[in-house]
Amino acid sequence: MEGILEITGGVFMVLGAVSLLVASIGLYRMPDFYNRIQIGTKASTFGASLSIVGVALIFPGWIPKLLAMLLFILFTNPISSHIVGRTAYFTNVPLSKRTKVDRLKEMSPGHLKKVKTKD
Amino acid sequence: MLIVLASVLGIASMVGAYFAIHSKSLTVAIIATGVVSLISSILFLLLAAPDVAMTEASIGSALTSAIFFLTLNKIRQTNG
Amino acid sequence: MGKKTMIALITLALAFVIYPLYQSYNGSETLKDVGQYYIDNGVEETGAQNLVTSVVVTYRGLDTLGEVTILFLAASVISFFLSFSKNDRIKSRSIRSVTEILTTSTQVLVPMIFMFGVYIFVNGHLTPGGGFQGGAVIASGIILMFLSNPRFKLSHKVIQFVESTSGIVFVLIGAAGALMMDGDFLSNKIPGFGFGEVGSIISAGAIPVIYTFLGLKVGAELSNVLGVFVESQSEK
Amino acid sequence: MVDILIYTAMAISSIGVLVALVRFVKGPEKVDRIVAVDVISTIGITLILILATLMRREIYIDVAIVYAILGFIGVIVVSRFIKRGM
Repeated sequence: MEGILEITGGVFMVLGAVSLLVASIGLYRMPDFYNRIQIGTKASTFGASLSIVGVALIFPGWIPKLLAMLLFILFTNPISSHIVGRTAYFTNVPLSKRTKVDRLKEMSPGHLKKVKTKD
Repeated sequence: MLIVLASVLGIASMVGAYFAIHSKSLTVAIIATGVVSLISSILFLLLAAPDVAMTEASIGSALTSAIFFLTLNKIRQTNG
Repeated sequence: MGKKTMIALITLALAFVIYPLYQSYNGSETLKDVGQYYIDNGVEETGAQNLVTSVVVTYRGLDTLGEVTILFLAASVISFFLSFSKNDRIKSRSIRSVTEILTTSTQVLVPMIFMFGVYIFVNGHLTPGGGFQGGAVIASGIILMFLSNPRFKLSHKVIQFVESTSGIVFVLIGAAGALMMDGDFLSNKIPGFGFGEVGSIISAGAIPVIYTFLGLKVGAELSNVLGVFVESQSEK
Repeated sequence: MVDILIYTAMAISSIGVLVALVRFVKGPEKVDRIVAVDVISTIGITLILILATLMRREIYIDVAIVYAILGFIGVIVVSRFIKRGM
């Protein structure tokens, strides 16, 4: 009854929702803040983008607004995660104990206080 | 089906409101206010009131928390 | 322990009292007289596709004028009281480092935010937006400018000019409707502004014009509040 | 058929809100809570989009655009405050 385009759009929306759920589960299960922020930002941005693509397939007339929305999400999510990550590092939020490499400390050892690790 | 979404959002809103009232840190309280604002915006949309939802979105997403934090900062500076 | 138990008991009792009310509630299927009148005649009389806008701007325009007045009074009082602690701001607002990413992205995003705010209040008669929402979006753009550029200062002369001019124009348009077309105060029937076709951007008489000035006024007021707040902060 | 898929997406997304809320409740640091709020706001944008698709109203997307463009300002304000005051 419905076109193949609409079914594809629905499948895209479900995939986007699954990606958002993965973002939430990762936010819950990751060991320290820095891992949480990377999965939270990447997976949620990906999920929102997939959902927008799905809606665009279902209603092609909405594409201008959806394009603007996709642009805004792709612009703003990385900025906020960048700022939050920097804030966390400079307020000594502990890294995970399994952290192997800390490039920011290597690059500027004198300016930073020692960031503690925890398990 | 929509009532399930409304219930889930209502539970989330109640959790946020509890944190906004009972949290020891004022910063966490203001962040929780942001959660309540977002969820109430979705609930307004669910009740087919897009005008109210848009007002809530534009006021609650940035403006409220900015003014709260500016005030909090000023209070802390005044009290030393 | 005792206090919390009491609170839980009182809440339960309240739920017990309220539950029959919830059970017996059945929402009325028909509208009241006023709502029915708006739905029947709103589109023909105002030409606005969004009925809420026609109610807010035209039928209940006086309420909107009152809201704008309240906002203006609040902004004035905040400016008045915060100006006492503004004297040593030049040396006290220390310049702090801002990351390159935030600065660059602000230069891209702030024009977009302003444009989106203008879109919201110009399209007030078609989409669920309006002057207040658009003004709040513009003020959020001002916050972003404050955050990204520590040296940024609002020009108070420009703010005052925009705010007072748009307030005066708002009232003048309202008076023009009453005087020229002998309609009511703040009606949208004004010579020179046709109703156009319902659903197009140039329609609904004076509603887009009124909403434009309303958005500028609200945006200027909220930006002024933010600017005064930021200037009165003193660094430790 | 499409409606069933959209309802499924809605259900999965609302479970996502609850799981992210657990991190908000637990979060040992303030920044953890901020990230939880960020994720919740992205899921909320998607929920608004799903509601717009279900009710077939294009104008609902405007609300989602407002959140997409303004949601990060709140996060930046909070993190700036935590770092060293406003």
